[in-house]
Amino acid sequence: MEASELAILIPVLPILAMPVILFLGQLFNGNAKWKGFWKEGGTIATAVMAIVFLLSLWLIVGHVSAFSEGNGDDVVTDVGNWVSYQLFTEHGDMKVQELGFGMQLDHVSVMLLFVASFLCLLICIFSLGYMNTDEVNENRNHRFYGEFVLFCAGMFGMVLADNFLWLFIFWEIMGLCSYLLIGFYYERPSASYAAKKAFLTTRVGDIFLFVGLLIMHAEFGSWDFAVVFNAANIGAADAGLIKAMLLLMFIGAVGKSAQFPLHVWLPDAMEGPTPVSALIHAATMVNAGLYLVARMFPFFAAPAMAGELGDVALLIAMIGGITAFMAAAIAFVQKDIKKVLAYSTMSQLAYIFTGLGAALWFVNNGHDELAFFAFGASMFHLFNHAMAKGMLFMASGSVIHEMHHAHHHLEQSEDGHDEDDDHHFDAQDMDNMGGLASRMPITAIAMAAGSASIIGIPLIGGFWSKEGIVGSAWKAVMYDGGGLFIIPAILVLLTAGMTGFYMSRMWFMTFAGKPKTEVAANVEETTPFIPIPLVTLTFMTLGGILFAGLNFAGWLGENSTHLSLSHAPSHLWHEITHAFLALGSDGQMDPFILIITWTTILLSMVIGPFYAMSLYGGKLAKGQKAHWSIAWIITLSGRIHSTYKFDNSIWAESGLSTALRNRLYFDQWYDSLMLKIVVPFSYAAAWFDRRIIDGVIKGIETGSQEASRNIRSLTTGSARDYIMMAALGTLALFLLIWGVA
Amino acid sequence: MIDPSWVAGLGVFLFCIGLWGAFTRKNAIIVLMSIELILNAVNLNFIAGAAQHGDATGWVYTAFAIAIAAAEVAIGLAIFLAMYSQHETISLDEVKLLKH
Amino acid sequence: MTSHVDEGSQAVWQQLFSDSQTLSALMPEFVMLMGIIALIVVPNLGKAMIRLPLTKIRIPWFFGGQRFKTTSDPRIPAIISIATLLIATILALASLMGNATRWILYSGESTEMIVLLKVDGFARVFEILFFGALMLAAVATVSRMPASKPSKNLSVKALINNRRQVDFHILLLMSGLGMAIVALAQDLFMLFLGLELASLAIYVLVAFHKESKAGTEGGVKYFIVGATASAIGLYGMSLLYIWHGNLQISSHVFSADSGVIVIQGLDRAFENADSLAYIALGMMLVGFGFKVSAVPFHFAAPDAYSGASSPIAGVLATASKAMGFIGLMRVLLLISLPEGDGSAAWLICLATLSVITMTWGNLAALGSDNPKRMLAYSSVAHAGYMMAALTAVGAWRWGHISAPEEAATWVVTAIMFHLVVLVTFKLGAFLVLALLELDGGASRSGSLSGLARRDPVIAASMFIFMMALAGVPPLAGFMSKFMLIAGIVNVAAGDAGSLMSSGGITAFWDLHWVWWLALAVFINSAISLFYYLRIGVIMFFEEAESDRRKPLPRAWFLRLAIWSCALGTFAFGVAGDHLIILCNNAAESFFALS
Amino acid sequence: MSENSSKKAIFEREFSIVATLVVGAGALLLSFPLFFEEAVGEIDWITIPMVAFPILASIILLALASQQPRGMKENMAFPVKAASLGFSLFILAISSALFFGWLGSIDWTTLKINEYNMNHEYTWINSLGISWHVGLDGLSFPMLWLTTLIIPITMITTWEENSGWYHHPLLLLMEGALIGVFVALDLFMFYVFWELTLIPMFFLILKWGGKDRRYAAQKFFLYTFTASVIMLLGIVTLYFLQDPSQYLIDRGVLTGRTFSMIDMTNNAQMAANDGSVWLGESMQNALFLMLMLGFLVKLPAVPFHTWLPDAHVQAPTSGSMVLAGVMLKMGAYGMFRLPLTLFPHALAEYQYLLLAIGMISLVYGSIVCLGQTNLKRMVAYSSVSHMGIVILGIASMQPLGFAGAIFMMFAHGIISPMLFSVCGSFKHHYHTLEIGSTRGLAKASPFLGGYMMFSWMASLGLPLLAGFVAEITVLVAVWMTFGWWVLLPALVLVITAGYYLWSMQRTIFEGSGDVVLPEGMAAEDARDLSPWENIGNLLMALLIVLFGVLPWIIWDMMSAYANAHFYFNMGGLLNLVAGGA
Repeated sequence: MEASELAILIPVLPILAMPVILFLGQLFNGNAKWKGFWKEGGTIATAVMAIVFLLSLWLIVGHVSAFSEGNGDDVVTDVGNWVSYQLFTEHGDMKVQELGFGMQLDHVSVMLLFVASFLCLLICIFSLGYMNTDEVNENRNHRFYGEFVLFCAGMFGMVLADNFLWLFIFWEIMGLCSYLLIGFYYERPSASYAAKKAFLTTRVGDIFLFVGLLIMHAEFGSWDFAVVFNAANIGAADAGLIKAMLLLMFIGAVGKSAQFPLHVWLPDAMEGPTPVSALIHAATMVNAGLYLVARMFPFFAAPAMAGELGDVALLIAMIGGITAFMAAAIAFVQKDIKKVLAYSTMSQLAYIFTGLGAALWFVNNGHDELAFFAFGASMFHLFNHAMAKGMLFMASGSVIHEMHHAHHHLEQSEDGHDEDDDHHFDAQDMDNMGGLASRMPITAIAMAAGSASIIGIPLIGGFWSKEGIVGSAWKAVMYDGGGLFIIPAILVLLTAGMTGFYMSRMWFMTFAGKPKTEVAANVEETTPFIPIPLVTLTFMTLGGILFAGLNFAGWLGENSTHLSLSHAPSHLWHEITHAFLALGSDGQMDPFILIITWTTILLSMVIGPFYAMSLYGGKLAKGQKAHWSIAWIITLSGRIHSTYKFDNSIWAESGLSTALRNRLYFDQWYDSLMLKIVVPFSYAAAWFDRRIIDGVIKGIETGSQEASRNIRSLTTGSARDYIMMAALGTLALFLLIWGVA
Repeated sequence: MIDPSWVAGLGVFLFCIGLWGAFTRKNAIIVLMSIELILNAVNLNFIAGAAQHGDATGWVYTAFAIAIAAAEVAIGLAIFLAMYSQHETISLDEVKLLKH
Repeated sequence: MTSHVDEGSQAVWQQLFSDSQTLSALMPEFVMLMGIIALIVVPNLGKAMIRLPLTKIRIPWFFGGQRFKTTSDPRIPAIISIATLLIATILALASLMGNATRWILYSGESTEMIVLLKVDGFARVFEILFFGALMLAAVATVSRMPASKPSKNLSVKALINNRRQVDFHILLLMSGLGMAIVALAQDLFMLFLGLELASLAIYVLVAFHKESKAGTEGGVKYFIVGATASAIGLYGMSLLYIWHGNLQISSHVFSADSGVIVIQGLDRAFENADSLAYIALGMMLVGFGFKVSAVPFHFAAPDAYSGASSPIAGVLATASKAMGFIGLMRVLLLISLPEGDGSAAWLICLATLSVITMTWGNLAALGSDNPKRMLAYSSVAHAGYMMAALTAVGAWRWGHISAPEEAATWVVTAIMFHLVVLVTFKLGAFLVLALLELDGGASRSGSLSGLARRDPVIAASMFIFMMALAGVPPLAGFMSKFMLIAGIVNVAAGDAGSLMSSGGITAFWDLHWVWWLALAVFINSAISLFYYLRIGVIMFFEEAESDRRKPLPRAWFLRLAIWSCALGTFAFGVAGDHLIILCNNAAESFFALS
Repeated sequence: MSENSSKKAIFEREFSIVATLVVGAGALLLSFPLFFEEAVGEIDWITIPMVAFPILASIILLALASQQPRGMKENMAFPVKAASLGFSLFILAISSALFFGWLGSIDWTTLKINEYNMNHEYTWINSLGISWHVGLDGLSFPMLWLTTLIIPITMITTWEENSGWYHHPLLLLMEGALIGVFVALDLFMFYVFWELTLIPMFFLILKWGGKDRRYAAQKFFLYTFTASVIMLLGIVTLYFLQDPSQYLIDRGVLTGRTFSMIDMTNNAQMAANDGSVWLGESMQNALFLMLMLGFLVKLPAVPFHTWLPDAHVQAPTSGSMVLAGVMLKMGAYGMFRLPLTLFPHALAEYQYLLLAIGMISLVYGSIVCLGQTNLKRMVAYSSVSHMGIVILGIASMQPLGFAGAIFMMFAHGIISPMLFSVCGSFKHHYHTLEIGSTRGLAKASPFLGGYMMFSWMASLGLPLLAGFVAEITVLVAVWMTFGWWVLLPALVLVITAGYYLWSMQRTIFEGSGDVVLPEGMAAEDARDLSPWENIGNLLMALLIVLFGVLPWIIWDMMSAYANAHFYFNMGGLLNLVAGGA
């Protein structure tokens, strides 16, 4: 049996699991066994995810090995017809069009499939620990798992779809699940609000994507990748409309990937349970926008469009640069550990957009090699970021969970505790943490590895890809006449340093120093299941170097290349020389890129962390010991903290800081747009409908009643009047007849 | 012989008086009389027509019309009487229970 | 209109009282006459004897004296009246099936003949309508004005009711006879005679409840205005007589023993009508307009309806109105339609009248709280609908279309159908009100409240009647309104249809403007739905008034009449085919001349 | 007491027997062709009992029940309901058998325009050329099936809510009338059933409606009646614009014309084939407008929509469900059946008018939704908005748009009953419809919350639920014809999401862990859906998913109809539209 024949099960199994979980959950709600062994559905979900992961692995291995053997090709499986119809074209004839569902496997989708299925499985395991041990979730975890598996189905479906319609369909399903899961604690007004906001904001993007797809259908008569990516078809299409289409689709991607200016939903989305944040809002769904933009590649590559679509590419890079910088800046001042990660996510996704923008720019201008490089780097960063960020979120979840438990514990031990206090304590506030490195060693290590990857500490996961992106952006400025590319290029460069600062800040505030609260001092890392994914992902993150060695980025960038284990050492060497010495493809050192590279490394590895250490670092409390792998960092930070004291109160109290705390007022603007304009307008419309349109109808009614009264008052009751009226009527009759005859 | 048009002219005159009387007078009896005047105008017309066309049917019509007028008066008076017994008036303006 | 001699027709010419054939032709009318006589005679049968002069021999004379118990039973008149009407209806139906047209002549002098009556399908259908409506009224009256078995301890009211039985039924039969004559008449004066016979009887019937203020008042008003209107109409006729020399409706040529006789009727004369003729025409319109209660001659109608007892009001709204329409059709369709190019002179005039009538009626009914007045106004509106259809015939663009008779015939068919089925639902509605009158009055809409709970079947019947009046399918009212509209549109479309065979093209504006009358009818029927629905809402929605929660009285005769009306309303709606064909044949005979 | 209960027992037994007999007899009669198809030969007439039997059964049930003495009527509610439900289920069985081809081996997708399955004709009122002419094609069959699906579901859902003994028979009557509308191929018959549907709905609203039900019922009846009489005038005019045929006159048809849609369509097509304009341009336009008015009001489209919110808000759940689910579709169905088929040139002429009406309905309707404070009113306006999509599909003059519009009719036909059923349950259990008067209901009534969420999501066009297919196909067609105008409908998708989510936020969500109930409601009164409501909602949800995931089940015949329609009627218009996109 071919793996591709079973591939359809990858999205279908979770979809089928959802009603099963929900139904059983509703049926056995409260049942002890259901809670125990079945984990309120968690077991089923995990099992399904495991099966799906194995299936995906099978598929991926098959794909990779087929390529390695040189007979690889993009696999397109046609699953079935959905709807068929006829189209009426301008030439006056009709053609039959079929919309079917099929699956396409190429390097990018295989990579994303791996990311998705792997993380889904891990996070599902994480949830077993995280969700089921919190009594807030009691008796409704089946809802969580049901929605969780549905989401996974959406992600798998989107990745596998062989046409844009199905991509869009699963895209929307993910949006729905995002909504449902953010609003998991629907009773919290903030969660309910955040869910709505997330859905609406992404939907604004979605409709643009939708319109883009309409244009695509009009231009190509199909949504199938095979048809749409055909260079001849692209050549036949109207360039202006293609441009519009790409722009519209990009807006959709902006919404989904929380880029400026549709980014406002992502920080609020942290209202959802932490596994949700990890899965949807860091590792998978937000990558959908990137995936979509990556899928646009053939349009830019088409000969007919050469040089036509530079604006679009530039815009993509620009949005990326702006978002990266902005999000990093906002992350400076966040106290909530998940919010920091959320902004970090935004910022890192923006990196990838910049990289993709550069790739598209290159390919549109005919520099295929540079394009493939940039593209590969972007996709690689996507991979790295997904792994790291998924782990970071889970780690933060671990922290929060244990904080919460500790708080709970303390509360129970204290008699006469004021219940209101419960609400004041924020388990996510980093000001309540500190010194956790010793109490939660696994989490601390995992978080350190993840942060390093995000920061781009050399040789660790994110480094490989980030360097490529920054380099590509600058290459676009330097070598390809992309004058305006200077803006995103500078922005991503600066952001590299800022990333170093805020990620370190988060880590130090949480794990270094002395416990800032009593709760933090009593935290224990005891919850089952949580460490499994953390450990796994730590290795995954640190293993970035392996992937780099496999020429993973190149593989992602160019569909014709293949992964080969045998060439790994030489590749690794190649990668290292390229990364650190800025060797071009011809083996020549590029001095400018070299400067950029080392600036980046300096900023992100040295300057950012240094400032963070000086401001937030500190030694652990006496008697507390951290694991050796991180102990030195804490010690270093304590040194720096005590040696270099920066007075940042000017910054902290400045207007800029206030603005950053208020997220640059975007939320306020959007809210006031809604509340001051749209809602009043709709009330006015409702009033108009009731008073004017329906008023006409009511007016007819009252008017006719009035007329009725008037007419009937002519029937005076006096027979004389009747006769007179009759006589007058006769006269009128005569006049009428006279007039005509 | 009088020209038939004079007769008809008298008829027009009577008709006008009758119609005028019918909607100006309040007393039901007088209204009834006015209606009789109209019917008399009709009779005159029939007579005039009969004379003009030399046609006997006009005379027959007249005879019938007189009979009808008589019946009408009889019925009218009977109804007025009934009205009087209930409303104690025969003024048409005072009988206005049914209106609108 | 044309009046040519149709040599090969089946028509039979008969002189009045010339032979037994006349008797057989006029059988229903004679039965009515016999009924009237019987109503006079039978209750008065008694032990009266006539003593032969100079002898002691007493011959039983039976008329007067101490009355026989059986014949003077107050319940007898109703039986006689119903039986008479039933027999007359059956005879009329039989005659209709025989389908021969007979002309009844009066021979003045040897050379001069007047066509008095024409026995044809048209007249017979109307007679069936009249007799049927009156029969329903008579049946209803059995309950509405119940006669009690004579006994010592009857209440005053019962005694009064007993004494009135004969009067009521005689008047009913007389009005029926008068209406029959109207249907048959071929001479305008004859028509008028019938009209007066019916009207005079009806005036009395309206004022029949002379112990009530409303009854007498309604009677007086109806009488005064009616008498004036018919006097004006008669005056118009007399003018016409002066103008033309006879009042024959159509022209005839026929052979008598003394040779060929030509009667120059008014239809021929109107080809070159002058203003005198038009004045006369207008005045006749007033006379008939009152009968059909067209605005502005309708004012007395609501008063009369609300004053009269409900069955009589129902007769006013159906039979009496139909009588007026016979007159209108005779005058407008047979006499004053032009033959050449162009439309009838009265076209605009009547169109205006019809639109005003229907709108006025509906608007007035809209705010009326008294169900009887409401029905009266709705009856005004219905007159407007039918007049609109009549008007359409006037638009008949002579010479422009190939088959004009069919269009005109169709309109007459529609009007006849409408008048016939009107008996079922309009009269039915009044009968429901009659039932409520037995239960303490029906002069406020509140009287109907909670009817659905008190008596679901009656409420359902009433709802059916209301929906039929509004023209909601699949009831008879819809069918009839539909046919009226079809008549109008048929005329308006003219020959547009036949152009289509060649893929022809017609501009919308080529439709004659009478098409807009159809729109007016429809808009009006939509308005009317409002007040008809309100009745339904009151019956089904509102709680019964506190003093009227008990079930309705068991007036079986009245209920029987209501049920048959409801059944008819439904049956003619879903299966009106035969009636349509009947009306169509009648309408053809209306135009048939020979 | 004991006497009463024994009376009741006797009565129930007797009544059950009678009801069983009625249903059984009907079932037997109807099952005869099902199982002995060969024995009875053609089953063309199958739709006739589908129309007649529900009507007759409901009349019999009403008559039987109404004649019971006072106090007994309430006891009959159960057997009457059961009989009604049984009957409607049986009708569903037949229509499903037709659909799956178990009956008569029917292929719905190969019909050409003006070809019908189950085509059967009886003479009815011969003198006017009226016949009882029935037939089904890819347009009417989905509607028929929808009707037979929705009515039993409505009965189930409102089993407990409306306890009256004549509630379910009225729904049965409704079913008969609605099926009559959809199967009629004779214009007169069509109109008769068209109006007949008003009467049961009028009573449903009047009897079981809200506070202002009296006003709403009358407004509903009057408004739609007014529009449809104008439509009737158009029909009559059309009738007389046909050639009188000697053949018909000889057969006793006095006017020589018929109301047969088949004949009219043939004539229209012959003219279109010749490249000429049937009846002439101005005539087509006038008739088109007249017919469209009737249908647009029924649909309803802005600005003729104001009867709908009133009717919906006041109507009981069952009334709303049938009204939104099936009755609104009558308008769209009529559009396809008459004006679009007969007057393609007028459609081309008024394409932009329809575009305007559709756009305004869609955009304006959704904005007004946002401003509503009453849940049901909001949902009612959302119906207006969604029906705008149907008009847009028509205005696009693309086969895809037509098919999408028809699918929208079907999809909205299964989604909106669920919306209203949820609203009805909301009202039933919480005695209010004010948005914002409650919070956190999902906690007290998880099923209510769940179904609300599901139906809201279905209505806002979530993929893999039925509404999405319709939206995407129609909008593709709109883009192809009107280009950037499509941004407006796309915008509406956001607004729609906005009002739905906002309303959920303010009813079933929030509350900070407590359930905020409407004023004056005790906490223990907050209940979840009853089993009946659960079953009904579940069935609808399953249908929505089924047709969202596997739209081709019903899409194929719709698409086939649209294609056939387009080939034929738009044949001469291709050049006209070609410049559009």
